[in-house]
Amino acid sequence: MSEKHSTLKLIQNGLSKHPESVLKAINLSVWINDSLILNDINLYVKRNRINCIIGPSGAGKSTLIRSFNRINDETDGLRAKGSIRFNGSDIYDKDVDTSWLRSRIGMVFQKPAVFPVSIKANVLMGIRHHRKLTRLEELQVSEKNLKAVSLWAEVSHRLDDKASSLSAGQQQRLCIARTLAVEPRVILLDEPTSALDPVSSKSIEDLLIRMKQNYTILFVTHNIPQARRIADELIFMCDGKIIEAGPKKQLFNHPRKEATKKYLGEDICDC
Amino acid sequence: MSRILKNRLFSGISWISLGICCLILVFLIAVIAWNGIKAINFDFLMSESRHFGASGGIYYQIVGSLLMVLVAALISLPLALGTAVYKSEYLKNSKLQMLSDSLIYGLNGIPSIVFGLFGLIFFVNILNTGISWFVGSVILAFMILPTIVLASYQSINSIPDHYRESALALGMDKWRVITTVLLPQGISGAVTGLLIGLARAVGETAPIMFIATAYSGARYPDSLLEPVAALPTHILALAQQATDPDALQAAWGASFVLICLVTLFSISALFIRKRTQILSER
Amino acid sequence: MSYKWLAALSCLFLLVLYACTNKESIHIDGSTTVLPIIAEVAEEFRSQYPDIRLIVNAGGSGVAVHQVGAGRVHIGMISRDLTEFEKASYPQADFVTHIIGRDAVIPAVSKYVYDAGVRQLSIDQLRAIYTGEITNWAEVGGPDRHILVIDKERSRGTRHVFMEVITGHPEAEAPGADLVLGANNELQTAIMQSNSAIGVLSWAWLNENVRGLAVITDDGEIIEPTKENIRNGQFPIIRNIELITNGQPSGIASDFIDFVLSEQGQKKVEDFGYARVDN
Amino acid sequence: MPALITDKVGKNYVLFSTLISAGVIFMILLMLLIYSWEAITQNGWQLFTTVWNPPAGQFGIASMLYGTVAVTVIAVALAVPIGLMSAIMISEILPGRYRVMVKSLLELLAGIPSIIYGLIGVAFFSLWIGNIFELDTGRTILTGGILLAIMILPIIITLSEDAIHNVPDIYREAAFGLGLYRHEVIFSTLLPIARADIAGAVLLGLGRAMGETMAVMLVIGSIDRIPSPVFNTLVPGQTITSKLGREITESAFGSVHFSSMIFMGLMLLIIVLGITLIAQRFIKLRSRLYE
Repeated sequence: MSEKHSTLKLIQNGLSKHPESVLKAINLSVWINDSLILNDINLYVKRNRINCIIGPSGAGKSTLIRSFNRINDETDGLRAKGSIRFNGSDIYDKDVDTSWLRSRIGMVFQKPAVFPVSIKANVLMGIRHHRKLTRLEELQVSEKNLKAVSLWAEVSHRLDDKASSLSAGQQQRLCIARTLAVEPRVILLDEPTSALDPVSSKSIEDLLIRMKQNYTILFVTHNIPQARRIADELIFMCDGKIIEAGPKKQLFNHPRKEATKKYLGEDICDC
Repeated sequence: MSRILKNRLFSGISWISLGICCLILVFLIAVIAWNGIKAINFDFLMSESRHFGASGGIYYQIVGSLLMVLVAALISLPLALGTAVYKSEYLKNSKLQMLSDSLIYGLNGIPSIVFGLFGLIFFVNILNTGISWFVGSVILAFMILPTIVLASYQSINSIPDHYRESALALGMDKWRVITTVLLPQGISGAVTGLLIGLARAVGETAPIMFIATAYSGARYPDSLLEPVAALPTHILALAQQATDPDALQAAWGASFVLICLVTLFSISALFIRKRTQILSER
Repeated sequence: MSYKWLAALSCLFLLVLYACTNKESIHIDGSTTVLPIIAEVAEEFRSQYPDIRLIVNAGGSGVAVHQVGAGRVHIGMISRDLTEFEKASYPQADFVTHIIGRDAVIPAVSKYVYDAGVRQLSIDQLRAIYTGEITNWAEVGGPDRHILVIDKERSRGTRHVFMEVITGHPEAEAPGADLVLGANNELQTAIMQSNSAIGVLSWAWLNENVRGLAVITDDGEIIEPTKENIRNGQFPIIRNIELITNGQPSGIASDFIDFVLSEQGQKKVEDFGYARVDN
Repeated sequence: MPALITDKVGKNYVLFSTLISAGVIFMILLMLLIYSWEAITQNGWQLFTTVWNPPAGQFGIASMLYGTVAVTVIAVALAVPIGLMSAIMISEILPGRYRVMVKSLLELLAGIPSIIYGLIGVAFFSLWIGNIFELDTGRTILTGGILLAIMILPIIITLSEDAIHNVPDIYREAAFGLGLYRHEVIFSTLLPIARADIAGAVLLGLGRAMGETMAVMLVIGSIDRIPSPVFNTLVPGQTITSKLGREITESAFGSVHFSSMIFMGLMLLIIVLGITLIAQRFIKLRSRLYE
């Protein structure tokens, strides 16, 4: 009962009050075993844009993005303060169903983690737990989502092969496909191309640019040229804090902070 | 909704399972400790058993058990070290490697009573040794061999190759390299394995009950070919008369002492492993 | 450094081993049935001759015969007759038996059954119970409970004697048995833990909770399992308690057997509820 | 050239130790084979009948085989669900700081010698079983099975916990990221990935249960009979190990009786060795599955 109620509330609030920002963090601080990882973060994620979090390693980018769908709940010794609002309601509310939340806010990780089952079963892994599918629907869902990640042409003739037989780039696109299959609103991507070769990276970048019409994308990278290529909004993080955030052009051309200029220009961070 | 219910059900079952395990553990430890401590006093530990073990103590049982496992250690340690060195340094054929793995795991998997049968046939009957503590030691040594071989093999094999190469480059021959570079590292692994093995051996009943232990009157053995008393077989004899409260009391006492010995060996193993880990990290 | 340490330890150990004074010692091995009395007499013997080592083991009759035959053990306690196979296996051995006492094989029941009125059974009733014709205590005047028939392991001498008396064949099957156990101790425990059991025990194992039954002979005579009846041979199920040696015993072995047969030893035999053999 | 000599001696020493270590297992197999030969030639297929009556020359081991299988099946059937759920609990639900503590406690449980399980079995379990089911005697096949289940629990828990815990976190996160509930994450992703190792753990537990002697011998009742109906485990029975433990020393060395018992030992050895080696294969697969 309560889950349904709160879900309804989330959607209603979201539609009425916050038209352009889907997801926002308010005064968010996170500790792991008493060491402060995120320090008072305030962040707006813009609808149907590629929001790109950038910063040196150890800046807390991953911890931040992992807070948005509460995948951090699994981390031992982690403690969070503040709130994250999805369509206006706090996702850290006690009666929020994390499973529902994660199906609305999908996530793709650094290393492609395909399950040791067939390609098709990988695509259906999430969705088939959320609702019953007929065999026909299974095929339709697989085709639709594999097409969305431009993988259909490569694998349509061998959907029942082991997913581990794909190349790393294909595996990562498969991971995106199975995230799409759950029909999320927001997709979080945590350095999805850092384990891939340049060609595969490029195809994923193209994919993201196409996807932003239908989805809100929050993207973490430490690769500055990549951010320059695909980002709409940039969020520069360093040492657990957001140093500067705004449209890409503004940050690259007229940064307000010296640290931002230095990092984006010379890849040196001295904050 | 039903997914949430399933998840709750699953959590519930998991908690119950772990709860059952903990209950069993607590029950076992409580029973042994509670009954055991009541039975134990200085006299019990230091005197000879009398009247089927129902009165008197378990001094010679402790002596016999320790004697057997310590000699077993002396027999198996050099064998195991040699095997581990050969496996790590000389055996390069991958087929033979696999065979040796299978043999070691196989030996480890042999049911303990089969060791007893082997001892009965080979030593007591064919070699006509009679019931002898030394035969018991040999059998226990065979039993703990795989544990020690694996532990020392792992620690020798984990030494990076550049140690071997730089030692060889200094003009040492292979055996020098083994004794000066590899064995000092391997021996800590071997001792850890040995202690784990001893923790198992000291509690084993089936391998020694036909071939090594005597019921009463066995004290310090005069020769290799005499029986001794031992804790596990003593507990067996007492367990068979479990309704005699005196015998049962003595059985709990002996069990408690046995568990203490097992724990002592295990904890020493843990301690040595910890210490060598620290050393090798330096 | 570790090797030196190890080597030193082994040397020390061997030294200790050989430094042990070589006392004269004799070894006795055999069945658990004969064990209690011999163990007890041995304790007494040891206290009188502290210089002599006397090791008593209960490795089983088969092991004992092998060891006596092969000369590894001086005295064997066996609870069954030697098999032809064993006699043939040790052609050089000359097995000599020594009767040291007489033991009554007494049907014993749980206290509950005894208190409920079962005090005696006839030979026929015993046979019927062990062959499975009688399965309820009510049929022999007891409570309405299933009879838990405890048989002994087939190789046990006690069983041979008992089966011989009730069925006429020492190796007879006991299709009525629910449980097979070995040593007297174990049988006693099982009878005590149950409240509807019957088994056969030597007198020494009867107590408050495990009660012996009187046996009604075929002549209709009721014979109580009392010490007197066992001693004077009245009790119908009796066997000899025997030791075996390889050839006529000599030295300490002979001393020990003499000690068992002496007044002091026989008194012990009697304490255990066995009948003495010296008169 | 003393250095050359020590090199030679050293090499011979390690070779010799290896040959001894490897030889033991063949020696044991050989001995058991030689001494069961008489039973095999004398009895032939009669060995697999149900009547064991040494004086009459009948040596059927079917009852013992039945008992061994029965106690093992009971032990595994009880220990695997409880053990696996506990392993999942320790690895996936319990906070990490308790994990080491719980696992060391379990290792303590694993270190208790089997004879002590036997003592506890005689002093408590057989009485409880007798009372609960209102039996004449609590020395039953079920009692043996329960005791064995407790004995193999630590093996199954520790090994399958390792297996589940060793599944890389990326799979957990990927599955959680798709909006799966914990039980769905565990059953549809973690367990399939850890399947081989869990199978190995179960097989090792099975092998251990099958070869265990002391605990079973004291509580099983030792009657050479297959119960009727066959699934009635609330009656006394006999396993290969308990039979050997009780009767081998009573038989005359070299007789058909002795030989038949050794044959049982050989059967047990071959079955348990087979299971152990298969289990080891499963466990070694792990490193190849990912990375």
